[in-house]
Parts: sequence; C-alpha cells; structure tokens
Amino acid sequence: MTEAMLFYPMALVAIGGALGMIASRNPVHGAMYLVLSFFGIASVYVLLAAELIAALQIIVYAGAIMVLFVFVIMLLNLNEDDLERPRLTPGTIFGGAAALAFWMISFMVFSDLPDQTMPTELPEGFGQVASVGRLIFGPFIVPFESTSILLLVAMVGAIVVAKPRI
Amino acid sequence: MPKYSSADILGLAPALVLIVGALTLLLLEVFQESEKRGYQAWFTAIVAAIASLVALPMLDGEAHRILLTQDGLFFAVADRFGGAMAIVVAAGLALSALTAGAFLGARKAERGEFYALAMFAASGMVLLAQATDLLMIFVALEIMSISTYALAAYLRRGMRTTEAAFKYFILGAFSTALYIYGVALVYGATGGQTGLQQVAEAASEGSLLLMAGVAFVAAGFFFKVAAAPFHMWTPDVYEGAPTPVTAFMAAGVKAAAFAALFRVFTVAFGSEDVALHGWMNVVVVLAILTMVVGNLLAIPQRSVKRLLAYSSIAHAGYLMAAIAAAANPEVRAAAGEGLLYYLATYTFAGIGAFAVVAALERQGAEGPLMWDLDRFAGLARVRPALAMAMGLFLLSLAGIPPTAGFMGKLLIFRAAVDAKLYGLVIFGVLTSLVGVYYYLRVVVYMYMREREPSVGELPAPRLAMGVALALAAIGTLILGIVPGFFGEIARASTLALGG
Amino acid sequence: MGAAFQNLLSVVTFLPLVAAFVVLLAPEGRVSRGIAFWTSVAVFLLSLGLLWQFDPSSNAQFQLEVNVPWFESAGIGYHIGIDGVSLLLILLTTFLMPIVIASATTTIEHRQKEFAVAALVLETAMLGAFIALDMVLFYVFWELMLVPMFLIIGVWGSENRVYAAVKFFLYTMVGSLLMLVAILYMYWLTGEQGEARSFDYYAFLALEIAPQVQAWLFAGFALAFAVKVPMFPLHTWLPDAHVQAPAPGSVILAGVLLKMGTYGFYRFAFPFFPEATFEYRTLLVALSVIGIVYGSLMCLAQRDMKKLIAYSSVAHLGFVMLGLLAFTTAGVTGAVYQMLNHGVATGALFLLVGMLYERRHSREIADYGGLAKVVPAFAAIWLVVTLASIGLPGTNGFVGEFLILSGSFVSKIPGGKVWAGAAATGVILGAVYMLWLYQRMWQGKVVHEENRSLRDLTFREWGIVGPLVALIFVMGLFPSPFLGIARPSIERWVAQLEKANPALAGDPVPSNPVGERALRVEAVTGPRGAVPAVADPDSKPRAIDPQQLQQGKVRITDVVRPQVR
Amino acid sequence: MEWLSAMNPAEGLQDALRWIVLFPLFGAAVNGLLGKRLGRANVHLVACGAVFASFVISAIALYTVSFGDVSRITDQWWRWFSIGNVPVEMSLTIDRLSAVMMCVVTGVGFLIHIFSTEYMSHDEGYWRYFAYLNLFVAAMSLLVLGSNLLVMFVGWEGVGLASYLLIGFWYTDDAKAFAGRKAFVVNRVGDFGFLLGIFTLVGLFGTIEFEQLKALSASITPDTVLEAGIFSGWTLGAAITMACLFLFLGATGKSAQLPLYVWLPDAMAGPTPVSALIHAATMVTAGVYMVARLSFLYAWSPTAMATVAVVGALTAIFAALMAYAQNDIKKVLAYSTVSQLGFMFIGVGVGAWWAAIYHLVTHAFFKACLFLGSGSVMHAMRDETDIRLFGGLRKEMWHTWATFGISTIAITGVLPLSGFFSKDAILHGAHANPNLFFPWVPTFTYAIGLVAALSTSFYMWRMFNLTFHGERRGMLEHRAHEGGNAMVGPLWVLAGLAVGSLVWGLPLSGGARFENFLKPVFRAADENIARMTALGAQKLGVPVPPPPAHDFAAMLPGYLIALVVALIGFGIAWYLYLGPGKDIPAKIAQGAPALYRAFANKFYVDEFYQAVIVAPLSATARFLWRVVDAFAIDKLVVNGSAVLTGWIAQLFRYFQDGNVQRYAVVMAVSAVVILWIFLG
Amino acid sequence: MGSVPLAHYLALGSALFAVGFAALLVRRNALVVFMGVELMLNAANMTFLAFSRAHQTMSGQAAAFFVIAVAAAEAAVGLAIMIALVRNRNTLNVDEVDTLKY
Repeated sequence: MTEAMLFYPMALVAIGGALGMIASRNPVHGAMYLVLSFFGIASVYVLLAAELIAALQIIVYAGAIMVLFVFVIMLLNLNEDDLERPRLTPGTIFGGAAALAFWMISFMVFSDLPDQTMPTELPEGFGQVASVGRLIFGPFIVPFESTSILLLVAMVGAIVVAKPRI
Repeated sequence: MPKYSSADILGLAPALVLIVGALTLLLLEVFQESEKRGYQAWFTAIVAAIASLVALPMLDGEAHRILLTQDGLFFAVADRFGGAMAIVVAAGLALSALTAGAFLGARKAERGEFYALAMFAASGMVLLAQATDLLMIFVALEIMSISTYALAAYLRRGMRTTEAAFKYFILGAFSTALYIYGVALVYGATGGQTGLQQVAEAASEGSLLLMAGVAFVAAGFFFKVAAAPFHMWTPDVYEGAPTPVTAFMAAGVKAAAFAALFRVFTVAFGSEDVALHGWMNVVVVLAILTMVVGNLLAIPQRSVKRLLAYSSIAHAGYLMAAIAAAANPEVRAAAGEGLLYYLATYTFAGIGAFAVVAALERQGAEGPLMWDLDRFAGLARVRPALAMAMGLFLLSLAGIPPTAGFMGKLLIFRAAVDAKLYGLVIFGVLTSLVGVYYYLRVVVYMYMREREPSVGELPAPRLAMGVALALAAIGTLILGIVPGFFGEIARASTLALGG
Repeated sequence: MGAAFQNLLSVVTFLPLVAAFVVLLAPEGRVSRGIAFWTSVAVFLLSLGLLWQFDPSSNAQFQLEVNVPWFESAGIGYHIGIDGVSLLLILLTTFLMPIVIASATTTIEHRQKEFAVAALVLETAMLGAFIALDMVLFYVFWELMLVPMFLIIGVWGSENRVYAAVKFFLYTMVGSLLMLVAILYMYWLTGEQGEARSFDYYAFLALEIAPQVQAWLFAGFALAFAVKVPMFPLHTWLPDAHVQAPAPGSVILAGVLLKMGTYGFYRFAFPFFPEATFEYRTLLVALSVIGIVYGSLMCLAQRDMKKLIAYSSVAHLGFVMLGLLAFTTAGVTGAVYQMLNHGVATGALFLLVGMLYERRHSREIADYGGLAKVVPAFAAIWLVVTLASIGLPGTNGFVGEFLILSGSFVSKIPGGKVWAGAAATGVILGAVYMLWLYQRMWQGKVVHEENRSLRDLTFREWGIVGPLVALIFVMGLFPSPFLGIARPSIERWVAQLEKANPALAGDPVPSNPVGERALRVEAVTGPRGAVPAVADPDSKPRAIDPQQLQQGKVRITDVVRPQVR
Repeated sequence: MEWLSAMNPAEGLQDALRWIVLFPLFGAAVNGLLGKRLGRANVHLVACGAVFASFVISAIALYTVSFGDVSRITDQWWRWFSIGNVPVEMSLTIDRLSAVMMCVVTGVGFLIHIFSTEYMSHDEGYWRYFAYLNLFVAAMSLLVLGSNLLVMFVGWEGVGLASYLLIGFWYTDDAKAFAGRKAFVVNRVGDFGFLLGIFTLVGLFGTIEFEQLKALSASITPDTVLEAGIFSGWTLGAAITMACLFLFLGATGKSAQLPLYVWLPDAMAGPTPVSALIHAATMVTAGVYMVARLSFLYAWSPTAMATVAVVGALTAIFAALMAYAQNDIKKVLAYSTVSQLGFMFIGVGVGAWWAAIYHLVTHAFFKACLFLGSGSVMHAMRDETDIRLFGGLRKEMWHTWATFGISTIAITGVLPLSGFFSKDAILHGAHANPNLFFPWVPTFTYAIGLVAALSTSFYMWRMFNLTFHGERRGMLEHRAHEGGNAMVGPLWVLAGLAVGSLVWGLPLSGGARFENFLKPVFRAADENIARMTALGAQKLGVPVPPPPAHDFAAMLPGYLIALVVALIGFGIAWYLYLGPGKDIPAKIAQGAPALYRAFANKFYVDEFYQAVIVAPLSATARFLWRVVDAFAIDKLVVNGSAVLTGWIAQLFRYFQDGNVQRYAVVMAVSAVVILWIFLG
Repeated sequence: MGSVPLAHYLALGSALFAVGFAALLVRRNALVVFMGVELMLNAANMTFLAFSRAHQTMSGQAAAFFVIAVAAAEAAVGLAIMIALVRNRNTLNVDEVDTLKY
C-alpha cells in the first residue's frame, strides 16, 4: 500500500528529472534536473530496503558528483552561444530509436520473469549499514580494496590530466 | 568471513608488486628534480619483471581461490591462466615503459605519475585476468580503464591527445555502463549471483533475462577489445594518444580484456545452451566483421600509427575467432591456447611496431604527418636495425612464419577449424591477406623508397628504445621459432580453466 | 663433426641461415660477399655428401629422416627427410645458389650485403621446403621463401619493382593461406581418425577422407601450388616478378621457386587426395596444356626479353605439370627431370639476360640485334641455352620433354593421346619464339651504335655460366645418373597412385598383345643384350652371358658384345 | 683383304661404329672452340680428316655387311634413359641399308668438304663453317646409324640444327637468318609428327628398337581389336596407320614434301656446298630413309603407304611445276630436289623400297654434283645466281659444264646414266606393284610420275641451256674462270659416280644388283606386304595378285616410255631456249601473266601459309596477350580485386568521421541488435 | 495493490537506462553526455537493488556500492579530461571534437 503510493510518484520524479536533464538546453539546468532525479531514485532505493545505498546515493551522487559537475560547468564558464540547439540528425534519430527500442525490449524481458512479486519479509538488517558493511569488508574485501586503488588512480589521473602543464 | 593465508597474498602478488611499484614512484616523485627522471622507465621495467617473476609460481600447480569464503564466494583466483596473462601483461608493461622512457625523455615530459598510472593500469589488467567475479571484473576493468584514460590524456598540450582521451573516456564510460547493467541483469537471472562459477551453476539454461545480461556484458567487453562495430573509437584514440600509451593500450588493455572475456564467456556463460546456441553465432559474425573492417580500413591509411591502430582491430578479430571457437566446450582448451598465444605474440609484435613508430615520430609537428609513411621511407639505409626490427614486427603481425604471429594465427585457426567454423577461418585467412598488403606497404617504404629530406630529421636513438625493440624482437622470434615453450604454458593454463 | 654428419640434412639446410647472420654483421663489400659465396659453395659440397648418404635402392619412402618434437602439444614436429626427387631438387638449389651469388657481384649494384643475406635466407627456406615432412614445418619454409624474394624483387628490381614484389607476395599467398586452412582441417581429421593429432606427413598420408571433403581440401592445396607453378590462369604474377626482379632474383625464381609448386603437387597434393586428384585431373591436365600453348603464344607477342622468358616458363612448367599428371613412371620422371632442366636452362638464360642488362641497361629486344657479330661467345652460349630450352636432343631439355610427352601420351589420362598431342605443339611453338628471339637479338645487322662496343663474356662470367652450359650437355647425354636417384621414389609414387585407381594411373601396358609379350620378355631378360633382371634399368647394360645366349634367353641381335675381349 | 677378315671385322667394328659419329663430332668441337686460333690449313685438315675417317669406317662397315659373315653390326654405346620401362639405348647399328647411306653421307660429305676448302676460302667465318659441317655429318651419322627411333630422332633434330646454323651462316643478313629459322621451325612441325609417331609405337608395342619392332611386326593381324592400353578399342591396323602417318609427317618436314616443303627453297640462303650436302644429297633424304627403315610397319598399313605414294607424287609434280619459272639457279635445283624426293616417296609408298633407296643414292651423286656445279658457277660469277644473266659459260668453265651436263643427263633420266635406272625403277614399281586396297594408286602415281619426269627434263635442260649455252646475257664485263683442283676434283668424282652407279641398277636377270643387295633388309617388309595382300585378298574375295616381274623384259616398255618422255622434255627445252622458239617463253609470260606470276611466285604457297597460319597465330598471340592476359586476367581479375578492395576501404573509411557521438550511436544500435539476437 | 511488482522496479531501471542512453546519444554537450552515463549507472544500481530485494541477497547492495565508487572515480577523471579539452579547444560540443578521423 504504502510502497505503491511512494513508488510511483518517486519513479515519476526520477524519470521526470532524467527527461528534464535531456530537455534542458543549459547544462546547469540539466545538472539540477539530474539531482532531482537522483533524489527520486534514492527514495526508490529506500523502498527497496537499501537504506545505506540510498544514503550514499544522496551523499556521493547528489552531493559530491553533481557538485563537481556544476563546479566544472561554472569553471568553464559557458556563455549563451555555447548552448546547443536541438537538431534532428541521423545520429539523434538512430540514438533515440535505439533507446526506445531498448526500453521496449526490456519490457519483453521483464514481463517474462516467472516471479514478479517482491518478498515482503526480509532478513534482519537487510540493507542496513552494519550488514552491508560486514558484507563489504568480509567476502567482498578483494574488490573493496581494489576500489581503493581505483580511487587512488582516479585521483592521480585527475591531477595529471587537469594540471595546467607538464 | 574469508580466511586469510599467505597463499592469498602470493596469489595477488603480481598485482601487489605493481601497485607497490606505482606507489613507490609516486612517493619518489615528490622529491624528484626534473632532470633525474631517466631511471623511472627502467624502474617500471624492473617492477614489471618482478611482477612476472612472482607470477611464475602460478604457472605450475593448482589454482588457488583467493579469499574463499564458506559460502564458496571468491573474487579472484591464482591459476595458470592468470599467471600466464600476468606475465604477458608485465611484458607489455615493461616494453611500453621502456618505449615511453625514450619517447618522453626526448620530449622532456617524464613524470613519475605516468609510470605509476601505467603500473596501476597493469595491476588492473592482472586483476582482470585473475578475477572470477563479474563485480571484481568490473572493478579491475575500471582500474585499468581509468588509468588508461589518464595516460591517453597525458601529453595534454597536444590537441589530439585530449581529443583521444575524451573520446576514449566517453565511450569507455558508456561501455562500462552497458557492462554493469548487464551484470545487474545476470545477477537477477541467477538469483543473486555474480561469481562466475555460481553464475554457471545457476544459469545453465539461457533465460531471457540471462541472455539480455549476457548481451550487455558482451557489449561492454566488445568495446574494450575493440571488436567491430564497437571498434570505432580505436583508430582515433590510438592515433591521438601518446605512442607508448597506444602501444600499451593495444597490447595490454586488449590482452587483459580478452583474458577476462574468455574467462567470463567460458566459465560463466559456457554452458552449451548459452554458448553454442547463444552467443557463438554473434561472436562469429562480429569476428568476421572485425577482421574485415580492421584490415580493410587499414589499407588507405598513410599514417603508420593509424594503420597499426586499424591493424590492432583486425587482430582483435582473430582473437574473437578464438572466443567464437571457445563456445564449443570440446575445443575450448585449444581456443584458449590460441588466444593466449596470440595475445603473447601480439604483445611483442604490436608493442614493437608502435615502439618503432614512437622512435620515428616527428617532433614539433601536429597532424598525421607525424607518422606518415614518408617518415619510414629509406629507413633501411638510415637505420638498418630499426628497419629490420620493424620488418620483423610487421611480418609477425601479418602472420608470416617463422615469426610469432604465424604460430598465433595457426593456433587460433586450428581452434576455429576444430569448432567447424570454416567460414570464419576462410574469412580469417583472406582478410589476413589484405593485412599483408598494408604491412608490406610499410616494408616497401622502409626498404624500397628513397628518403626525402622534407620529412625531417630522425630523432636520436635512445638506449631504452633500443632495449625495448630488442626485447620485442627477441620475443617475436622466440615465440615463432621455439613455440613449444610458451605453447605448453598456454595449453596447460587453458586446460586448467576447465574447458 | 660426427653429429654434423648424422644431421647433414639439417646442416645443409641451416648453414645458409647461419651464414646470413654472419654476413649481416660483416662489413659491406668483399668480405660479406666472400662469406656468402663460399658458404653457398660449401653448402653445395655438403649437399653432395647427401648424395653419398642417400641410397637410391633403399625401399624406404624417405631417407635421412629426422623426427623430433618441435611444438609437441600442437603435434608439430621437426620432421625432415628426403626421397630421390627432393634430393635432386636440393642439389639443384645448392648448385644454383653459388652461381646466383657470384653473379650478384656485378648485376646487383647496391646493398650487396643485404642481397647476400636475402639470398642465403632464401636458400634455407627453399631447402627447408624440400626436406620438410611436417606440414607446419613445410608451411613455415614455404612462406618464409616469400620474404627474401619479396625483398630481392622490391629492393634490387627495376623501375616497377614494388608493384611486382607486392603482387608476387600477395598472389602467392592467397593460395597458401587456403592451403593452411586445408592443413588445419586435416590436422583435425588426424585427431578424429588417429590417436594423437599431428601435422606429420605420414599421419596426413594415412587419412581416409570422404571424396567430397577431399575435393575441398585438394582445392586448397592445389590452389597454393598452382599459383606457384604457375598454372594458367594463375600465372600473371610471374611475368611481372620476372621482369622486375634483378637477374639473380629471376634465376632463383625460375630456377627453384617455381619448382616448389610442382614439388608440392608431387609430394602433397596428389598423394594426400588421390580420389580428388583423379576427379579433377582432366581439369588440371587441360590447364597444363593450355598453359603450354598459351604461354608459348604469349612469348610470340613479347617485346621484353625477360617477359618472354617468363612466359616461356609458364609453358615449361605446363610440361612439368602434364608429366606429373600422367601418373606414369615416364611422365613423372620427365617432369622431375624437366624441373631440373628448367632450373638450369632458364636459370642460365636469366643470367645471360642479366649480363646483357648490365652492359646495356635495356630489356627491350628491339634495343639489340646483330650482337653475334660483336660478342660471338655470348651469342654462342645463348644459342646453346636456347637449344636446351627448346629441347633439342642432346641437351637436357629434350630428355625431360620427351619423357613427359611420351609418358602422358601412353598414360591413362582420359584422352591422353589428344592432350599429349596438343602439348606437343608446344615443341613447335617453343622453337618459334626462342629462335625468333635469337634472331632478333643476335642475328641481322647491328642497328644500334651503342651495341658495337659491347664487351664479350668476361672470365668471371664464363665461370658463372660455364657450369650451367656443361650441365646442359651432361644432363642431356647422361641423364641416367640423375634419374637413377629419383627413379625408385617415382616408381613408388606411381605405384601408390596406381593402387588408388588402377584404371587411371600407373604405367601403361602396350596395346598390342604382341607388344605386351615383348615387354614381358624384356622384363625378364632385360633389353637387348643385357643381363637378366637388371636392378636399375638406367644403368649401363653389362656384358652378356654366353650361356644364356645359347639357351636362347637373350634376344635377337646379330652380333652381341662378347663378355671377354 | 685377308687381314680384315682375320681381325673379325664385326667384332672390331662394334666399337668402331661410334667413331663414325665421334670423329666429326670432335672435329666440330675442335673447330668450333679453337678454330679461330688454329689457322685455315689446320681447320681444313681437322674437318676433312674427321669426315674422311668416318668414311673409311663406313666403307669397312659396308664391306663387312656386304661380304662378311654378319648382316648387321650393333654398337651398344650406353643406356640413355628409359621411357618408363622401355629402355632407350644409345646404340648404333649398321646393316646394308645404313651402310650404303653412311657411305653416301660421308663420301659425298668428304667431297663437299674438299670443295668447300676452296669455295669458302674468302670467308672469315670459315672455321665456324667447317665446325657446323662436321656437326652435320655427325648428326647425320647418328640419324642413319641409330638402332632405334630415338637415336634416329637425335640425329634427325641434330641435322635440323646443323641445317639451321648453315642456312643462317651469314646471319647478318636478316633474310638468311630468317630462312634458317624457317627451316628449323617447319622441320619442327615435322618433328612434332615424328614424336607422336614414336609415342604411338611406344604405346602400341612398348619398344622403339627397329629390330624388335621388326620382329614384332611379323606376327601382326591388323584387324585384331586391341583390348589393353591406350589403343583399346582400336584395331591394330588403325593404330599402326596412325603411327605411320605421324612418322610420315616427320618425313614430310625433313624431306621437304607437301605440305612442309616450303623451307627448302629458302634454305638456299646457305653457302652452296651446304645446299649440295644437306639440302640435296643427304639430310633431305632422311625421311625416305626413315620410311624405308620402318618399311615393315608401313607394309601393314596400306593407307599409310598410299598416303606416302600420293604425297610423293603430288610433291614431285608440284615442285617440278614451280621449277619451271625459277630464274635462280639454286632455286631451280632446290625445287628439283623436292621433286626428286617426291619420286623417292613414290618408291617407298608403292613398296619399291630398293628403288627409292637407289634413287636416293644416285640422286645424292648427281644432285650434289649439280649443286657444286652451281656453286662453281656462282664462285666464278661473283655469287650471282640469276640464270638470266648467264649464258655461254661453257667456253669459260669447261669442267663445270661437262660435269653439270653429265649430272643433268643423269637427273633427266636419259639412258644410260644412273638416274635413268633409278627413276625408272621407281616408276616401274609404281605401276607394276599391285594395290588391292587403293587400286587407283598405281595408275595415279605412274601417270603423275611420268609428267614429273617430263617436267624434270624440261626445267633442267632449260637451266642448263640458259647457263652454259647461247650467248652471255648479263655481267658482260665479267670474265668467269674455273675454280681450282679442290673444286673441280669433287665435281668430276661426283659426275663419275653419277655415271658409275648405274651398274647397280642394271636390270639383270633376277633383279638389279642393288635390289638383291638390299633384299635382306627389306625381306620383312616384303613378307609383311605379302601377308597384308593375302589378307586383303581374302577379305575382298579376289585372288592374290602375283608379284610383279622385274626382269629386263618386263621393264622394257617402261624404259622406252621414260626415255621418250625425257627426250621430249629435252626437246622442248632446246626449242624454247636455244632453238627457234626463243621468244615463246616471253610471249607466254605476256599472254598469260596470271599464270606466269603464279609459277614465278611458287603458287603463292608461302603467302598462303603466311595468311592462314603465321599471321593468325601472331594476331592470336597479340590478342591473347593484350586482351586476355594483360586485361582480362591481370587487370580485371587480379588487380581488379585489389582495386575493388581499395575502393570499398575508401568508402568505409568515411564512416569513421571522428564524431564520438556517431560512434556511440553505432555502438548503441549494435548493442541493441545484439540484445535482440540474444533474446532470440 | 500495495506491493509493487518486481517488473516495475526493473522497468523504472530500464527507463532510466534508456533516458541515459538517449542523453548520451542525442545531446551535444559533453557534460550532459556524461550525465547520461551517470544516469545509466544509476539504472544499473536500480536493477541491482531490485533484484537484491527480490532474491533477498545483499550482494546486490555491495554491487551498488561499487558502482557508486566507480562512478565517482570516473567523474573525477572524466571531468578532468573535459577541463583539459576545454583548455585546448575551448568547447564542450562533441560535434566539434572531430579532428581525429578516417
């Protein structure tokens, strides 16, 4: 009951934000729409019993990444001339068609699933920080530690690339 | 909770060695004065050598599942396949690093970060080859990719470099998204599994959901290995990136991606239903397409670098043939042997060829003229050894005996014939004939044309480059003339993969 | 030394390669030339040692075999061995190489060191192809040949050399690659039919292949070899390659490389796929005969002498193919002999062309004329070689052509008489174009002033062509020592094919029952006046036993040579 | 002669036979390699000495086989090679037939060598000349002595080579070089037939040895249908006919018969002694010799025999007609040679083997003499050959006139010189030998033979008269003079032989001497003919015709007719060229210009060949090269595929337009397509 | 009513993926293109979490965690590359970044 009542509006927010991102000519507006979409998505995550991920979604995505985006947009200081005008080219047509086709196909796939009902009962602490943490620092230790390398690489890479001179 | 043991550390040793090497360089860089960076390339090569040394124990013995949990979860494995790939990757790293040492040295652009990123990338590649979980593969793939994005953009003053990095990045991110979405679908289809073996157990029959997942995972991999039609970034990126990076990308990235692709497709998606009646036909078609496109489009190129880029696409096509053959469980071992052998040969010959391009690259000019065929004209007179080495690499790439490339092709075509993919093989040999044409064109320029003064001076020869070329040449010859040695390793490693 | 002696075959094969490395490191000029030349001489002498080790009367299919694993897990072995035919071709190769390298001293004008390297590598590749009994090993050598030849044409050739070199490379590679596919398929079959998968010659030979499959595999092999031969209509690389190659390159190309194709048919294609061979023999015979006539007609239209000789090679190799396809002892013997002949005669022609080119820098026939007056010795040698090329009796060419034509005339090829008859017109046309060439170049008046001051053959040039000219006569008059080497192998080969299809292969019986009887008598008593049951029919007949004469075992002659003088 | 028989000549000669070949061969080698340095006298010594040595051995051999215990001597030299299991021996054999041939070859050859020493005294290439000449003798010896078809073929081609070299001796003249080449090529056409003939015999009998073939031929039944081998389904007779016809094609080449005679007139480009030796006396008779050698086979094939006879007859008349209007002294002799060779083929074609060989021998003498005589004239007249410029040379060159005259009498068949007997023996054979299978052949050949004989008489006398009689018509200021002893000597010897050889042909009771002499050689052939005739008679249901009589009485009518014919020819020639009808030839030429031109231009046969064979051949060659080879195969298919690949590459290249989003679209669409495929 | 079927969650995920897809393919601004990628990653996360809950396995949540980490890393390097690009080209229009071609 509550799940449905929350899900559909939030889904709408997520989709709407995403579409808004596509539709807005100004990238800053786009970024804002995207943040909106992320909030919607995070809410759905909560519905999916993934509180930690929902929190991370807000913190990392809406908080860090999008700020970074906006920061970059501001840094680059684009003016009105740089705003693109929507055009119809073979590329856009094919691209849009591909996206649409994909979505259609996905319907086919998902409707084919044998078990459509979500379990109502979930294990204790499912999606909670503690249990996810135990998982990540336990069995997932190898990929997790690799992620640390990944982040280090990203840092070094970003510095190398963004430094003004070599 | 997994139990730790020293074997787990030893199993990850090659990657760890590379990471430690990278960190060491980063630390040293802080205290570095600009003129004294010549050692960095050698250091990297030595680290690579150590990494391959510590990978040696993996070559004989049982596969060790790293940090195996009670649930049977494990994310990486120390097996022969991983060990062999680690050695190939380390060889690629060492050769590219030495090439880069000469290349960057000549451009006064040596920085520790470069080699550190290269080593990080290599560690990603090693992990990729050892990874046994779709998520672990995802992470390793990203370590490798993000390092190479940065490496591609390394000489950012050049317009082309940033463009190349940009293209690589955008499309790479796109392919990552495809891949991870595919993993998510597989996860769903298997009732919440991402480990390769668990996936295999849960999904011996191809449900729609699973096949959709496979499709996206495959698309992600096809991008990384530059299989047509996911190849279009390759020529641009390879041309724009600094040449040593290109070499590293062409050999290392591709090798690691193919290793992971092979492991995923044979272990996780290797059941008859999913493989033989599932992805095989698509891979066959893509292999043919890749061979055709790569070889065909290399023909009109005048820039040798771009030519080699297209040729690397073509080689991806041959490797795809091995993947296609691996769909058949009976020939999986042979296909893996061919794949591994081919990767090794391409590592030497491909990097060698790009290294020669790097050695000849015209400084101070922008545009395709930097690597124009005219730069190669009369090379045999001016630098006979360089020309001979290039000739050797090209012959190997063309698959002409007694170079390594021939043995690689032989093994791959053998596997394809075993799998009864005759059309694929015939396409393979015919397109490799086309390949011979453009490789020969370079030889023609080197040996049969006179040098025009207008193409500019050649850069001075450098020791690191010489060593890199010599090593690559020796590797190319040894793999061609004494194939048994590495062939046995390749065979044993893929047999153990559970074909 | 002992080991070297035991592995003489390998030593002969790889010595040039070793020398190539040495030459690579040696300084340009006299030293590197000297190393190359003396190595090739040494290789020739060593290959004479092979002659000594080889036992023609042995029943083994191959001799001096070495079979050690090379790439064991893939079933590839270093398996080598020779039979009489390959021995002859090896000798031809090692004999031609010193000549080629010596001639390069003047005909090759730059980068002589590199030329020597290429030539030596090429020698190893060619020898290797003749000894290989493992399909991958063979393929390795087969393809390896392309590279040095490509360089020789492309680096030292004439104006259009790059085109010719690339064409040569690609053209000959098309077929080879398809052959590789066929080899791989057969390799797979060895796994299906045997215990272990193997690329070994014997394993391939033992395969039982369904006829439809054979057709495909045979096509793969035949294409590779037919391009190399070259058979009509796959010949168009040859004129370009020959014309553009430097003289020594043309000599190798004509002398040895073209034989690779026919050798391939002999060694691999026919024995592997007997059914397919018989199925498509008529086609191949037709192409050979067309090649003969067509090649000859091409010669009539040429203005460039090298092109003319190149097309004449098409015709000559057509003869060789026809002889092989006869599947009679005579035909195959002739084919093998014609391979040698063509190597010697056409090789000599190309050498002479090279010497002329060196003097005059033109290949146009029209630029010459009346030279016999100026350079008589040159003209005389040219004439001798011309005569060998058109198969005048007494020269080697005759023996080969005669054996081929007679062998195919009496063979079991459907319509063999007609094909042989059509092929025999090549004998006429050969005379037409070769003598016309001779007339246009050497006879008549000297029309170009610059030709009046040409130099006749120098001492060194005599040394280069002399051995070839001598060989022309020796091989023409005393073919038995040469044929004796190959004869048992050829007989085995023919018998093998005859077993596969007795109706289409094997030596003929005379049509006339009377003749058959006569032949049977011959077989028992040997020919007129010879001792019964001569092991080697090519050996000189020995004196007669008077007792047998009395018993009437020996046939009619009015006077026979008495045993004791 | 005691010592000869004491040393057992047969045994001693076995190894000596090879020296008949080797002496001249060494002579050729020495002169060819060292001649330039040897000096003239030494070259002459070597060349003449070598031939003389051969002659001596040949003479001893002739004596041995004629009067000794053995009829045949064989020299097994070495085994050359084997055709499969058919061995090819390099072995020489001499019997009466080949002994006679050898003596003619070496004897006449020796005389011509002697003649040449003077004739060629002004030529700087004399050493080359003698080397070639010796080479010729060696090759001819091999041809004659060969004990099997292949050794014969070696000589056969060898003489062709020598002929080629000698015709083109003055090679700086393109026409002469061309003539040499033409001779070689036309001969090769014949050799092609010869080869196929050999192959046929190999396939049929499995042997190429004459003696074995002869032995086998005794037991032949021509209408046996063969079951095995390449001729299965054929009758044996048909196969033999095929072999014989192929071999005869070879003979038409070498012996200048229709349709391959065309090279011989052109061959006159060589030095005149060469024409005497090669193109008159010896080489051109090789075909006749070959047919005679294989007479036992031809005997089994009435078709082949008839073909030989008819071709011989047609050639005889055709060549004679062409000789009518020739003004070149050597050309007249050349056509005359062709014509006489035709006679010889009539002889072998009708089974008058000995007559053909006899005519061959006598012809060798008088024709050599005629040629040498013409050489002598040319030598005296600054190498001029046009008889219209001569006239009245009798006064200046008596020896030449006399010997030329004797030989002309001989060739025209006037009693009692040798030519009369030999020619008449052939004509007698032609009409007297019965032919069951082709009944018209005897009449036909006889009639044609008579006309040809008449023509011979006419044109020979025409030439003789124009050259030696009447008044000088050209080169008035030039004073001819007789050559030296080296030239005159051989002329007289040959003239003497032309006269003397009549003794062998005298129609004695029991047949002519020569006939009896050769009987052992042709016994097998005669027996085979008898068998064949018997078979034919059985089949046709007619009685076996009796063998023709050839004693003097039987031959007398023929003699008379022949004599009359010869005299008519002489009469016409006298009337038209010396007598009152001097202006009639010119009138004929004016009155019927087309006819005259046809005669003068040799009936346009050369032009015909040029238009029908040579020109189309070279046009075809050019077409094939330009259109098929260079364009269709090479440009269209070979390079075309490469170019096409290049075009496609260029086309596809532009899809790679550098726009990253385009790439992404391609990737995305592909991904979706793959997804679609995966989902089935 | 009440509980939402799994397919709807998945459809939401695929919808987000499709929109991200479209953004990537249609928009010219490099940053918006990149945002499309981010959206696609989120779609993957949505799918992971949906399945995670459906199958009651938490490894899907771990996966989502890694995806977020990767997204962050990509964003760092990606944005750095764009900065470098703008420095060089002074544009973020992907259409104008096409000097490397053919």
